[in-house]
Amino acid sequence: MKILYFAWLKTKLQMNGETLPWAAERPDTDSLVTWMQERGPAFAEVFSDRDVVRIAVNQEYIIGNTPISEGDEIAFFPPVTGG
Amino acid sequence: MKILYFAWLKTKLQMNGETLPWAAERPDTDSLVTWMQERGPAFAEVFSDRDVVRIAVNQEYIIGNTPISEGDEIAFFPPVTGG
Amino acid sequence: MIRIQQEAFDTGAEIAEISKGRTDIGAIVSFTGLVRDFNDGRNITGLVLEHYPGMTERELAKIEAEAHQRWQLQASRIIHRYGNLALGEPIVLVITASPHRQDAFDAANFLMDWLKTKAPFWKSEMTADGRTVWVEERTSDIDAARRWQK
Amino acid sequence: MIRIQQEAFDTGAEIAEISKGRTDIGAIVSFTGLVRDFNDGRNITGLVLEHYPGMTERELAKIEAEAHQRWQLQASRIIHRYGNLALGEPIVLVITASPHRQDAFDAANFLMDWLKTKAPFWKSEMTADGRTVWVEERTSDIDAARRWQK
Repeated sequence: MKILYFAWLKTKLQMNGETLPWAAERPDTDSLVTWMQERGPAFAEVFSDRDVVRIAVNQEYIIGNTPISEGDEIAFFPPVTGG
Repeated sequence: MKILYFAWLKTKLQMNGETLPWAAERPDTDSLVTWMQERGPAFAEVFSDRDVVRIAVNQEYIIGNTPISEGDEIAFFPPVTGG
Repeated sequence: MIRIQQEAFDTGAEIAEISKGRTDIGAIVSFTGLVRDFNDGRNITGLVLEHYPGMTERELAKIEAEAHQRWQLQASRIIHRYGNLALGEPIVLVITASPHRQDAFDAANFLMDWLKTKAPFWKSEMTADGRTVWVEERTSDIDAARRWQK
Repeated sequence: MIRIQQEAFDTGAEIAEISKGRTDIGAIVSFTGLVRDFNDGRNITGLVLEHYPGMTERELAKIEAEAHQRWQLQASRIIHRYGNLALGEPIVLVITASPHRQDAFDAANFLMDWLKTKAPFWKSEMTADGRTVWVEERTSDIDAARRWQK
């Protein structure tokens, strides 16, 4: 799975993204976020407030828990501020 | 008094405007309109429907009857259609 | 700023001029009205716009001042043409500049609605069959202007 | 039409292009968003805009399609920049063309409101004291976008 981070998530995690293998312990976006929260201090901080982290799966916003599979592109980012 | 006609009033009356002396029998806009209505067939037609004739005195819209005096500029025109 | 003129104008040049050398403007909205070939079921070949010189300037100045009172505007521009206008040519231009996007949008919308019902311009259309038809007032324009009554 | 680009754009040229050679357009509304020197109480010296390539195009295309479904539009254009932007430079451009003025106004207003809350762009501001600050979401933008919910 391709993971992407944008804006201050990227700054705080000090990476644009990473490749993660699909794993049975994180079959959907909710479990992936929980896994992220337990990954270390920087991740814990970034993912501490679920309300400020938006998620897109394959470049589409998701609302609620969504299954993920190998080959998906999963992006985490704060509320958008363009325009 | 300077009298001005615009748009289809001008076309129907075949003039841009005229100069009328102030007269005691038409001391305000209402009496001026009544006087116009009795002036001949073209005027009678143009001023027959008071609702479609707008009046400006000295380049300001007037609502309701307004006194007029020598030196005033009185304009008659249909609802505006610019923009 | 108000301009009443016979010659065509360039929307882009007017927008560029309003923001030139400034870094305090956040939003610019422009409205350009054009002569179109079809109106109220008639094929049009051109327009003639008549106006009331003197009163036009006064009314547009009042409308512009009202917009500056209602919204936070840093600049505005109203340009309206008169005379003979060919198909596709611009008739009217309204530009508003503001630190806030909704102020710029609302003020431009308001300026057009008030201008449509208050500025002393009259359109006549040349129709495809060679007639000249005075354009009639639209109820929708009156309703649009009424929205802004306080 | 959608464009996402690093280089500046010319609002006037884009407006001219939309109506070029056409005589069926009655109204063109444009919105230009500019980098301004002051925001939320901070003095700004410039902006950096980050975006999500791929998703940005998809979201803007959806937003544009939605506008064409809701209003009678003959043409539209959305241009959004990314990268480093200097004070006074344009950030975003929305243009709508319609036979009817209110359709052009409403569609442009809608496009900006939805773009503000849906298009994956993130602004960071360079402040006068040398810091880089990620811009925070505005409640007013969320409320503005909510107006258009059916």
